[in-house]
Amino acid sequence: MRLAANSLSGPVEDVAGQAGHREHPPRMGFFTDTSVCIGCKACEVACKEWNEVPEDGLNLLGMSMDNTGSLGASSWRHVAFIEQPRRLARHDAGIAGLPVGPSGTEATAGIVESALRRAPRGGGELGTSPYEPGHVPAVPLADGPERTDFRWLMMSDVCKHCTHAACLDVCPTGALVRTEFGTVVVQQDICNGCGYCVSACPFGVIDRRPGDGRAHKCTLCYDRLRGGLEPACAKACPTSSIQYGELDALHERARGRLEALRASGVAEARLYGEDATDGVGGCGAFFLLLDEPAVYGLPSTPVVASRDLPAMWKAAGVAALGLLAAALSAFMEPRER
Amino acid sequence: MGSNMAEAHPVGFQWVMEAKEKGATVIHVDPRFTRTSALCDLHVPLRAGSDICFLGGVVNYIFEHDLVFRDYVAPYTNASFIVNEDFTDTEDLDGLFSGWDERRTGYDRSSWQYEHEGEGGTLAEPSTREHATGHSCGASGPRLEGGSGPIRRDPTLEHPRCVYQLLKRHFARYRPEMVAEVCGTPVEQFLKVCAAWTSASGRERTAAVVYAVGWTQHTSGAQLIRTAAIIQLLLGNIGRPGGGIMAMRGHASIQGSTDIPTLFNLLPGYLPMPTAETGSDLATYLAAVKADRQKGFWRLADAYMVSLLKEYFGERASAENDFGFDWLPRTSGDHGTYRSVMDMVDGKVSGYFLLGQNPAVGSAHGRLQRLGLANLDWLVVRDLTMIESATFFGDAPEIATGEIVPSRCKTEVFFFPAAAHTEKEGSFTQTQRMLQWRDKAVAPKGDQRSELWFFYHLGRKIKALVADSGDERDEPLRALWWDYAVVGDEPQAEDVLRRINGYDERSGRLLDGYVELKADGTTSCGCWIYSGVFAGGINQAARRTPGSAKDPYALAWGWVWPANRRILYNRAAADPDGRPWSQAKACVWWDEERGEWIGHDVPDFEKSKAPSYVAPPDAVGPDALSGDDPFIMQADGKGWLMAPNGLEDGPFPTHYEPHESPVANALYAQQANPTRRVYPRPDNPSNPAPSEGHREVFPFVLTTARLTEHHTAGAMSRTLPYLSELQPALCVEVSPELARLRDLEHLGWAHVITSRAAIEARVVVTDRMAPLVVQREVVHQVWMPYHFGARGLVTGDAVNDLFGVALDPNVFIQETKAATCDIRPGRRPRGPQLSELLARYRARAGISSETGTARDATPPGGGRDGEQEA
Amino acid sequence: MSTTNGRDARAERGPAGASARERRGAPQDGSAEMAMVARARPASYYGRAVLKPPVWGEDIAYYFFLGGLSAGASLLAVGADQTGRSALRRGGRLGALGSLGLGMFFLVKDLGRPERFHHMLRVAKLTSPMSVGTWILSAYGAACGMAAAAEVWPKRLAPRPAGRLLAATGRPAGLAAGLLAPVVAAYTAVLLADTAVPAWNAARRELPFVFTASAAASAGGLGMIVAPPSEAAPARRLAQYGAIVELAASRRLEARREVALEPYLFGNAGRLLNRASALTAAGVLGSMLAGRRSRVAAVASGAALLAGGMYERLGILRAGVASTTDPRYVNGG
Amino acid sequence: MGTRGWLESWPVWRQLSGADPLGRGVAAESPRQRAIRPRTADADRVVHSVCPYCAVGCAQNVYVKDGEVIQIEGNPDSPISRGRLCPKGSASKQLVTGPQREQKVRYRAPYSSEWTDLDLDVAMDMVAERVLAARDKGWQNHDEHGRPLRRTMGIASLGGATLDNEENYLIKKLFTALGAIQIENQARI
Repeated sequence: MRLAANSLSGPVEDVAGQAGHREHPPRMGFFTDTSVCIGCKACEVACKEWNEVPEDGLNLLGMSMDNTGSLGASSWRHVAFIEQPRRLARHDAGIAGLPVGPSGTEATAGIVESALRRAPRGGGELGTSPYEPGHVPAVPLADGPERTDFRWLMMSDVCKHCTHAACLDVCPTGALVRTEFGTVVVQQDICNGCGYCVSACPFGVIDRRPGDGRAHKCTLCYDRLRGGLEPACAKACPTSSIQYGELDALHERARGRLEALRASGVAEARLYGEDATDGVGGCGAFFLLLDEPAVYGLPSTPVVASRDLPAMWKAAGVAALGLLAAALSAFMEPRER
Repeated sequence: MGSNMAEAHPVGFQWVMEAKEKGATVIHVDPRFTRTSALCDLHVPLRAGSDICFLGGVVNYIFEHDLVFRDYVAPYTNASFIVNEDFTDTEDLDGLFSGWDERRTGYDRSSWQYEHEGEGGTLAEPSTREHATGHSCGASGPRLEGGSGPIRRDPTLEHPRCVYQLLKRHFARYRPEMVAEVCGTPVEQFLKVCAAWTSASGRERTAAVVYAVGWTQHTSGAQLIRTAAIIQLLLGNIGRPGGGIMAMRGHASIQGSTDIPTLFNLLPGYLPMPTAETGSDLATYLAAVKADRQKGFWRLADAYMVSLLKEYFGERASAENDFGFDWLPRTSGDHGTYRSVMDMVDGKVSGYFLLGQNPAVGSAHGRLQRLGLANLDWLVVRDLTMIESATFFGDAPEIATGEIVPSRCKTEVFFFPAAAHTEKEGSFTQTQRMLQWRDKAVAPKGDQRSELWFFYHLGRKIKALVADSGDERDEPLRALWWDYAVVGDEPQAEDVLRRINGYDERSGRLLDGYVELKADGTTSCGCWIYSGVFAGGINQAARRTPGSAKDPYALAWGWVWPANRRILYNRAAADPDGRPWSQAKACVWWDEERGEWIGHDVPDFEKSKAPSYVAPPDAVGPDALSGDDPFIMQADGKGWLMAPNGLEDGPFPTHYEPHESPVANALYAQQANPTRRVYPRPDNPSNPAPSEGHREVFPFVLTTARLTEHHTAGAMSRTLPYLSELQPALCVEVSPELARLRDLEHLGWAHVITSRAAIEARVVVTDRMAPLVVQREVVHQVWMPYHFGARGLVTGDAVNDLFGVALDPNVFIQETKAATCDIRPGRRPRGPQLSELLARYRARAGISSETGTARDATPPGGGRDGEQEA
Repeated sequence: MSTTNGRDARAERGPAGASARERRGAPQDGSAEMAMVARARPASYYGRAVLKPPVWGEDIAYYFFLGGLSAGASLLAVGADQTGRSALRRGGRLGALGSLGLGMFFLVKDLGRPERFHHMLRVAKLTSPMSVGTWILSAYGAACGMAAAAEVWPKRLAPRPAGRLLAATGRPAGLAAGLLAPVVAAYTAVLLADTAVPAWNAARRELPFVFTASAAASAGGLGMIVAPPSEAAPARRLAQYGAIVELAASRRLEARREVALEPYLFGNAGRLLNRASALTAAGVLGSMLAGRRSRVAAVASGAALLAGGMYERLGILRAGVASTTDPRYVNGG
Repeated sequence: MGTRGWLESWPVWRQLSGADPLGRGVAAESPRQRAIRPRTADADRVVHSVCPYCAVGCAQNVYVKDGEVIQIEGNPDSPISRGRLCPKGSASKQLVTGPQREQKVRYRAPYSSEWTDLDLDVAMDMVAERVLAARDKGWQNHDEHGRPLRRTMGIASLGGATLDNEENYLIKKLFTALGAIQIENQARI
């Protein structure tokens, strides 16, 4: 058997082909344009209705209008809400001239953060299990300069369907597979809940569902795609913030959109996950962001750990030989009395 | 303005986003920065309830900068009409118009009328308060004797008594500085709105206004919308594509339930209910609906009414018996839902039906609602799920305070499970007047039934019970035509819709439209504006042909009343000569060769009436409409910058403070709308007006709105896990500044207090709320969503408990978008301690039942606006 | 994704470690949060974790420990077999199978769907250390089992065909187990390193050495317990080698001063690892000073080494989890 | 299944023999995965409907199988909604199929704290009788000036904004014939 080039990292021309699919459809994906997201969360609900994903907790999180918190085993779409005392290009928030004091965003975010510190798995179960922040110590509103501007960023996050998907690489049962559309899905009849994919994902997307025991994440509505339908979230999205289609076409559209936004003064606009040379070989679901990725809870420079797998095995080999040598030498000493 | 469209109507908002993409400037004027604001070009804050001042400021700006679209305004509006010399403006009477009657706390509108050519000047207009009041005009143009002319006009718009000059003078003091002082909107921000709005005017450009209940739920709600209409008329933005005023209505068929009303003051098609005064016979009634000498299609109201009576009473309606007119009940004044609830509390109402409605949560003054429910003989609740209005005997907050004791509450409650929208066929009328037919997907389960089933069979049973009673009062029930087609035991909605569309009684043919209706009893029609929905014998509402480049209005998708016209008054989309104002904004136009109006939309004008047509002076009704009278339902064919009739509170909109306001009216001595309806009763206290002192007790402005993730009173969202998890708790949004002032903690508890109630919520501190400077003082605003109640997956106090009952005088809608309140950290007290807390607040504020109900800012003891019940 | 300029970041922040200690170690009285908020926070989404903390519980740490122990024990058994140390051989073979069996129990128990354990054998995935490990373990387990069976086969049944077969295959099986053992001990390190978990991934060069060394130390400890001091010299030496390498590797992790490696030093994981180091050092010292004279001391030293090995794995597991709950370790700051 | 078939069903064999040596795609697929298709493909029929929440009037396609709603989503043909739905519209399958819906008539007797069941037809008869009684109790033939009123103040109704036009029509018609005038809906609120 021969392995194709860039099996573990780097750009891949034909992801489905690399997974053995022949005569497959073009690679399909999502382009999520956060600049037109209205934060309605239709994507979250449409996803749950179609995929019969269970409710994951009726808790007020205090993260602006976000009460989902993060992607998880029971939240395959997650709309992030970020309030910032900053300006968004030519957008005018109408703060100027009002009798305002310092912004409250730092203090409120601090309260949420300190509550998360107490949460199970450090808040990592948001999107998977209920979590009630309860009462947390108040953070006094800081003194500081008057706020002069405001913007409210919203972004519907989703599984990235990486070109080099760490979850897929590490899955020991073959439950995770690359489909003919180039997407990555969990075969629920196979997954035995080993949890390896959870630790492997550099985006914190996939998780194990308590009570069910298996790993769950966005399937990019594989079943719908098989029937020629578009994913439920993209179909519902009122403002076409979530766009579904052939990845190449989406890339082109995204670049056009980026140029238009930059031309209109949104200098911070950037694409995230579209670069085939990044640490995961580019994503099947990519985004147009209006701030740095970390602000949205995304990793700045995601890397598929398997990229370094050969080196790791090499180190392990050396260590193993070392162990063998140590054992040998332990017995090579002259026999004691 | 007055709409949080991205949150309340996300799918509709796609068109706004698309317009923005194409270069439109999108502005959101709202007390709070919302998800709508985040996507607009400009968010402009203002104090809740100060909108008329804001919009009046825009009117002023238009005049100051000479931005009136004269080519449109002069021919299409009543700008050039000369008004009676007895008319006196609020500028001269410090907030009142001429005709004020202190005793009736209402206006005599005779001085607001147009002057006519020739003898007599104005025509006398009967105007007692209960006659031809705003609430009985519905969406039609009100009656106007002499609308067909000849009205004195000054086409140069220079005459000091022409509407144009009166309007200009009326708003002359609504300068940007005044707007800043009243609304708290900084001058610079306000001017940005003016500049952007007025630039979208003229032949090439238009602007559209979107509003929702942020405008209607005020004691000056109708006038608020009129102010926007005035701006849009002045800018030439009515009747044109990309123009207009768009009401974003909140319920699947709330438009339909107004067209085919379940409203006390209306019959189908905006025909008024007969009143004690107009109800002596059909002729008297019709004379009150339409004037003899007026223009437009309302002149034919006799045909609409007789056809309705023919549908109601079938064979039993004949010319001999006035078509059964005498069988109709008569109203006398206010029978609105709030009046009825007070009557329930007072033991005057025996039985109450709640049909998909949850007033214990969704109506203002929840406590009053629940006390009303607890004092009935019986209550019928029909809903998908158990709601607070059915279970009040077990979970009302008044049980904790001891005000409702289950073992002493006599109300017998029947809960009937309802069929869902997938389980019955029928039509909804959406917010653009479009009827869309739904097919039945599955059968309902168990006892679940449609309202159609329920009322059809209830009617059948009642008719059977009275069939032989011999009692004269049962005659209308016996006469009632009730032979709708039934399959199994299921009445057929499509048959009902056919009867609504109407038949030619002689031939049995379904009518093609309302122009075929006759006043001689040869046609029947359940709702004249819906006539045509079965044109050609086809259910037009069930059409599903998508739009296309050739058919941008998708004219074969659904059916829009009237006559499938998508843009009302679209004659105004063409210039007086009948040419499109611009090619880009072409909608309908006059085709000289064919001699008819054509275009992308169905012309809202008589098809073959040329633009140059001048109606003969003695013509009436549609015949009196000239070629440049686009507003074919109006009694004078014109867009009304001034409303000489039809409104309770004045011919021009005027800024009055909300019923509860932290500040005095900076424009007039008159504090609040003098004609607003107030109900001074011990169980309906109001927070004091500034002139009454104690403003420190309720220093903040309270306003409410929807969240995307919930639906109104919550029965259709709080019960669903997928929606509940997205907004799981009642919260109160406050600015960092108010949080600091009141020691409120993010995610902590706070309680909000008015003279009616104290409710608790989790605090959300956010920059999206910001204080304003109003009249040199800082005013804080508090926002809450109103979806929560005692039941469901997620629960919370009912926000509407905070509000009292004070109503718009025209439409009797309550003011729940602006009130005053206090907010304190921590949870509210429970049980009797809660009652004590409220009593302490009322004592501190010196509140009696009369507080806040004074007509004007003069000390109490003068005129009262309290509804005087006999 | 691990921080490449961790040194700078840490230097700039000064007591960055202290703040980490506050967050996880100090009593939660709110003062830490206050201090934290006063500082300008690095960009994050409400301080929420970027990554999902591993779902693996302590069971997996037990498995890592027991797997390593089994591997080391197999090696000891081979040596003992070759050098005629029957007690050490017997203890090694039985210990190897026993610890492997117990380890497998914990491994299966930790699965979300334990009844689907066998799905691991559907595929053989080179990209998955767990899959590779599964196949190695299968072979290793078989060899271990045969070696142990030869050990426990009753003497009176030796003449039976099965007995003869076992007698013949016992040694080769043991040898095979011994040859596979180093991979068994090392693969779990790759398993951890091949994740997005900052602390594990950043330690990808060191972890295999920590794991194999710890396996050696633990197995040495086991040897000292199961074999009389007279036979246990190789076990003591193996333990000493292991302990030295393990401690050295741990120091090296510390010395690298990467932000992503902080969790090894502070908080709960830091405490566990300190305890592991102390126990390992004590065990080795005990074995050197008294291991050859006193059986009691040997058993005590062996137990200390075993405990040290277990705490080592627990600490590493916890450090990994801790590194996922703070966005700082992913996005820097 | 022969040996070859049996081997083919083992992903490891497919890894070794096929185009997916790393077992990340076709080799690892289960039979269920290969047969997957959207559940709407199995629908008996697709019914045209309209979202019951706000007044935008988004068109819905309701997928029905064996008499049950299995999916509701937007109808792309709609010139209003273009197939899109907001979170509420997207939740409408849960709205119509969820366990929160009541299926039985419930009755609370005066002074009781409990609900009891009631037969639908019995309940309808009871309501019909009560309507007539309340009507008589609140009947007003004339006002104080002797003008005819022909009405009852004993019955009130609230609701209609989420009901069909045809339903509202019957409601108004029946109540008007009964002389009941306090007939209101959400449009007033």
